[in-house]
Amino acid sequence: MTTSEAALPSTTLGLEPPTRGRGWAPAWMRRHNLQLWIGGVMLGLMVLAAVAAPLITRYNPTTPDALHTLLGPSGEHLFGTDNLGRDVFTRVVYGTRSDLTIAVVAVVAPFIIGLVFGIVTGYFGGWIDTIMMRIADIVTAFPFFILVISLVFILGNGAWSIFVAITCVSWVAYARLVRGEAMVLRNKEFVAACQAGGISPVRILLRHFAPNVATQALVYSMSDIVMNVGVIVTLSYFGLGIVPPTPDWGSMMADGQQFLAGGYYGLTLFPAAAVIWTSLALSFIGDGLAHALRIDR
Amino acid sequence: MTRTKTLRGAVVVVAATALAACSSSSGGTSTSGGSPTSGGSLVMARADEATSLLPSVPTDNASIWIIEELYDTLTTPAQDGKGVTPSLATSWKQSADKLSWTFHMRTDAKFTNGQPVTSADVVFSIKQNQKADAPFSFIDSVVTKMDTPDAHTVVFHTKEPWAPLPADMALYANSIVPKNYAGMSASAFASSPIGSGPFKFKNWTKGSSLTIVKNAKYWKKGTPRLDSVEFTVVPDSNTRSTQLASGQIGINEYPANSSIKSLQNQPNISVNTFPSSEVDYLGMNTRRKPLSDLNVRKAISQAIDKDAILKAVLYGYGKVANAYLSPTTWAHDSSLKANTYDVAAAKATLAKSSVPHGFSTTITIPSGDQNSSSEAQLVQSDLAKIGINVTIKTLDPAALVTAKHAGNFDMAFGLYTTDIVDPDEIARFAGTYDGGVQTLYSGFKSAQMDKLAATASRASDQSTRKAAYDQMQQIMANNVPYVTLFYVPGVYSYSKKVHGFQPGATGNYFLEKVWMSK
Amino acid sequence: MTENMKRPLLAVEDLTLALGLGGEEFNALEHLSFALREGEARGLVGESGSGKSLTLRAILGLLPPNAVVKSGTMTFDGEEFDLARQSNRSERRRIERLRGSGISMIFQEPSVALNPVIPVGEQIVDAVLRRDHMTKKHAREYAIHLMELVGIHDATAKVDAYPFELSGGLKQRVMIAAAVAGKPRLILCDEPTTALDVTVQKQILSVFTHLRDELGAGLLYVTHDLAVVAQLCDSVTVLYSGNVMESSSDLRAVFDHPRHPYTEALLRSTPDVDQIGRRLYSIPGSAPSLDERMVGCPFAPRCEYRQDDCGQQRIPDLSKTPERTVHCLHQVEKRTLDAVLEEETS
Amino acid sequence: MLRWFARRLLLAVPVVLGVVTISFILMHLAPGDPARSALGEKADPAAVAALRHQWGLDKTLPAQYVSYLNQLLHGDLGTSLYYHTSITTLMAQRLPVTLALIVMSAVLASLISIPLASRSASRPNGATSFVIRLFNAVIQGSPTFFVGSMLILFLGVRVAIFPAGGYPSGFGARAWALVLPALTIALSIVPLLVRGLRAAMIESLGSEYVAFARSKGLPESPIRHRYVLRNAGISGVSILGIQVGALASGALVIEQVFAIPGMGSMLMTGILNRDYAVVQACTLMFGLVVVVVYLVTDLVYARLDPRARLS
Repeated sequence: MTTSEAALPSTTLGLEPPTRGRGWAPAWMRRHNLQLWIGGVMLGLMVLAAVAAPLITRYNPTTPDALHTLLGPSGEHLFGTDNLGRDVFTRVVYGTRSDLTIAVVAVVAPFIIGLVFGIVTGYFGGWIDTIMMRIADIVTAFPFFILVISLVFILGNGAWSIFVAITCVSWVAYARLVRGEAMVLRNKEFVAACQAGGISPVRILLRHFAPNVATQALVYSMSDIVMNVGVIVTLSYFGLGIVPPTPDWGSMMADGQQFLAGGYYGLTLFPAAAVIWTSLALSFIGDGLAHALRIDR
Repeated sequence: MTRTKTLRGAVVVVAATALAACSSSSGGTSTSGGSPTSGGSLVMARADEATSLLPSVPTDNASIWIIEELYDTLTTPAQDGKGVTPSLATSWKQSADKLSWTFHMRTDAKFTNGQPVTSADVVFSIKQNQKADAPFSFIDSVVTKMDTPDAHTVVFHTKEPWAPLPADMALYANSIVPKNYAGMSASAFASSPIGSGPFKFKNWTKGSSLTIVKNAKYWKKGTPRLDSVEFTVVPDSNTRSTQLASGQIGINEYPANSSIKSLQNQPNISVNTFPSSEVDYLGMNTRRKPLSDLNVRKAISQAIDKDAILKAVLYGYGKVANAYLSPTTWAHDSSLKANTYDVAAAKATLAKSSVPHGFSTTITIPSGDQNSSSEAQLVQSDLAKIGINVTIKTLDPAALVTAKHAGNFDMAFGLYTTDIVDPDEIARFAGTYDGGVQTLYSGFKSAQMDKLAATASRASDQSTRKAAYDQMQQIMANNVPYVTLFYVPGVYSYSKKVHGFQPGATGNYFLEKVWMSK
Repeated sequence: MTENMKRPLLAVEDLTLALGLGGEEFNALEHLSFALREGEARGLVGESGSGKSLTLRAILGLLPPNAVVKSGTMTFDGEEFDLARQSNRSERRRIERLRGSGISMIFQEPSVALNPVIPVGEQIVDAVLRRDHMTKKHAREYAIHLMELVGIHDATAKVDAYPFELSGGLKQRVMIAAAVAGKPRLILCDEPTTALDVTVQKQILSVFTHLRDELGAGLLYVTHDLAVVAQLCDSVTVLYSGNVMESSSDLRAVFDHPRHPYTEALLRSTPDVDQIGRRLYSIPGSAPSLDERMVGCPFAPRCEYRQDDCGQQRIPDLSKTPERTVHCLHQVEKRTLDAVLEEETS
Repeated sequence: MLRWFARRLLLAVPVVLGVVTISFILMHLAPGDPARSALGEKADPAAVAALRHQWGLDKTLPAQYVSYLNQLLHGDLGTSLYYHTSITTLMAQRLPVTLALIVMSAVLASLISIPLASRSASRPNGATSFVIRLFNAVIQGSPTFFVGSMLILFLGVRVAIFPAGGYPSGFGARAWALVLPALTIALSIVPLLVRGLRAAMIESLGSEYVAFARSKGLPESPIRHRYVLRNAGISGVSILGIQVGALASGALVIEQVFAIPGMGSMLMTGILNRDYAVVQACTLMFGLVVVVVYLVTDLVYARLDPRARLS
């Protein structure tokens, strides 16, 4: 059910191919793979802050303080306080724990399922491929978020439901990606050599296919984490995600929205900045990885 | 009757549980805009959509408040909610034996199809609401028989002496529809309703907007002044506020409390709170241990800092509740001393209970309701101080109602309002096991409450009734089946071009009095 | 056509061009010079990687973004162009104005050089149509005419076809038709037959011969195939690793008496139907890649006649005759090629 | 071409069937009893049983599936508990709104992406390119609802050019009211579209056919339009087609934020009110919309790229 890929001719000039559009970093960044470093540092800072949260802030992310509600940013409260008097900086930092953890964990299962599914269909082809790809087509026919939200409706709120719902939907992207790679690999000579040498398909798949195709999937998983963060945050925004008082960027933004009219922009903007920061970091890393693994062209 | 306002808005549940009344300027919009003029189209943005315009069907405010504009009732609630005023009925009288009421009707009222409003229509209408599947049938269950001595007189015979009947007749569910739905089926009538009210139905695009237009032949001469009113559905409170600011709409129902301050600073917008019968509470399931223990419930009610919640969540728009009956009814006991906030006392009370060192429990809140979420988090932190460990659970609003009905919860917020000016029905609904939903889902049962409620409704003299109601309020305060939190006003923000908008305590918009300046 | 005094139509002088690869620059062409008279067909011969295609692209200003012209001028029909100033907009415009009507080009791969989503007829005339304000109908007739000119028989049927619907040979004919549509005075050909089957190659070559006679346009014909040069060209320039090795306005002279060892080696490695049984020579080693280039004669490492002084400095033209250029310190003067070949055959 | 399309249509049949099946299974996985939630917890068990019978919930699952299919074939999507009305009627009002929103988003996304991509492709390492890429990365990281409320705040309130949500009556007013929500949804796919178009344009600009066109003396502007834009546009169309799911997801979120009465807000209301039939119908329709858009995309693709008709 997918539309055909544009079969654009590639240049035959025996020169360096023009940089393709995948990476977003300019040449000077790419030269030393700076974007991998920058992304790594950006994400590292977040992870570090999340892990060391109790050390870098003395506030509790969930304890209300009726005397200090809706304060603006100050030395005391870096990002100000919310309507219940909680320190927004603290909540943003603790929010990293819940949002990023689920986003990352929710990548693992689809990654593995997609890898197995994709390798098997790509390697064996034939009717297995036809049937399994039809299943993938059906899942992709549903808009991503609509299927996720319907699944959450069925499963109920909370981290576990989000995790299951995302897994049910996002394995397809991995499967397609891996299948494509596997089909290319299958036709490579070393596979024929292995087959001729009587090496079992399982061994071929594990030894040669998995590592080769996994790198592609790994790069994709970075943008998948970004997507997951978006999904979690949006679900929480609709009140279908992480249950309060657990700090979470989505519910913080949802709560903060009603204060926009009153001029309290920070309540919405700081968690939003955290989301954007995370996405930027991950897309830097994704580009950097692609560059490092030489699959960005 | 009362109903729990359940589904307030899909996403950003606006003022659902909260909105309180320090009710500074409850005078409504004055006539300061000059003398009333006719004409104009008003747009009112609301969080919720009406579900049905057939008077005997819906229980949600979004439907009810439109029904009240389309149809007339025999009597109308007074603006302050403390009595009823004539409407289709010009006078009414209880018989000497107190077992019947006679209503004399005006003769100049006509339905929008031109047909005059007669006593036969009244009988048909009340009978619709007496059908078993009508949610408010119990209100009319006291009526055993109706007589129509002439076309404009109705006699209601009651099972027992029934003081609240004139107030019951003001209920929207007892709205007068043409006999036999003017020859239509109920569902056909529901999609093109005919009433005798100030406005007549024009069209309804489900999910988007519902428009009513001026009934030029309305019996109250000179009203309504507006040409049309459009009710739009805008779930997001921010969007409603911005639409008002940009002049797209005239009235914003329930602006977010947090935005009221900034709204008040805008030159073209008025914000007003109107006394409402709404009472917010924290429900407890007394069938479950350890909430079955009175000392536990009492400790909880002492541990909750209602003032802090009022300030943080309702922004002071409201009043901490002492009694379960709201001040909008004459039965309210203002002298009642409820369990006040005192952490030390709460600890002491809990120490006397079956769980002296605390326990773990849950509060279930509707998903997407930020106010409930804030309230729950504050309660959670308050109760933590006396050793009660609360986990917050969320359920989608409909599932939460189901869970409450099934007794499948520990604690949950709720609210109740009344559509009837007489305290009888709300006193039963929120205070007795059989008067509604098992004493607001708590499962609390008290024979004494039932007896007092019966006494109050039979007595025709107000002081006897008041004494009974005072006693009921005391019993509820002693037994704490739920923690009454706040009396909450209705909050509306509207363009300064809108005049005369003053919803009543029972929520009625009284749109026939509204007019717009150019 | 052999009047030496005739002013050259195209002259390229001292063209040096560098390619940027992975942040470093390498010279792909060095001090390249050659000239071409009106109506002359010159073969530009060399192995792949010798910079033949880049030379053609430099002439038309079609270099890839990573190519930088360090120095070089071009004279076309008496007008001089500074190839090193192509970043200058007006300078670039001047070359752009030559395209189509002055100089046009035929590419190596017909399958990628035609836009896959536009009918071929339209591609043949789109440039002319725009320039000459032709009517659509007239343009279409002209396209059919051109297609017939290059030997497409059922041109009326093929004019609306998409490139993917045509065979390689037909596509190449279409490209030729497009290249001659603007009646250019010079056609650059970038190995136009390499991608085709041998039989089709022959047909295309005959199209070229036909066109030369018909249109009188000059040809600058890039190829690695000396046999093609022999068949089509009047003159030849031999390139190796971005440097001119040998050049002559008289093709026969070079073929009979190659003076540069590389030319000689090339000729020895060319199959010749006249000499069946001869063991083909193969040049030892392989052409250096861009980053392996060194001082002196680039061919020195593979040269049979190599001496110590070959690798010390840039080798100037040592031919001593105006119609010939030979960049070699130790020219092959003693023997004729025939003598060498005879020796090998025996 | 016709045969090609027929084959394409045939291939869609199992997917459509799969979509129907999944929407059916999903709702039967959902906990709770629709009949009971329709009548309330206090309802008489006999009444519940009667309603279950009336709705066919007492039949076996395969039997229910068959009658569900039968119902769908007759254009019947069931009855909404919340709206007390036929879902088919509701859908007839809601679907066009969402479709209009999606189409408008796709158009806006193209209008925004094409200049950005061209700009960035013609000088891939320039400063503007860098800014465009940074903008893309930031937009890609911003949740749609956040972008929406920021747009409302600035373009709906501060500079009140657009209505701050709502769906007025009248064609012109409606189209105008859809601009801001459509822009929000469009922005969510702009980064992907710019990226894809930019890659295709760079590829096209460096391609032999562009070099050949230049060698013929074709000026730069027709090359940009007839060659680069057209060829890159083909991959743009397929990106846009694949992204219809993202557009629909965006519509779900944005209809809430802007109070647009489309299928997305219907689904959300259905979810919050446990209106099973509505959730089922909306899920189904969203799936079908995607399948149809894929078909249309293939059709457009085949029109633009003659090669596609071969396969």
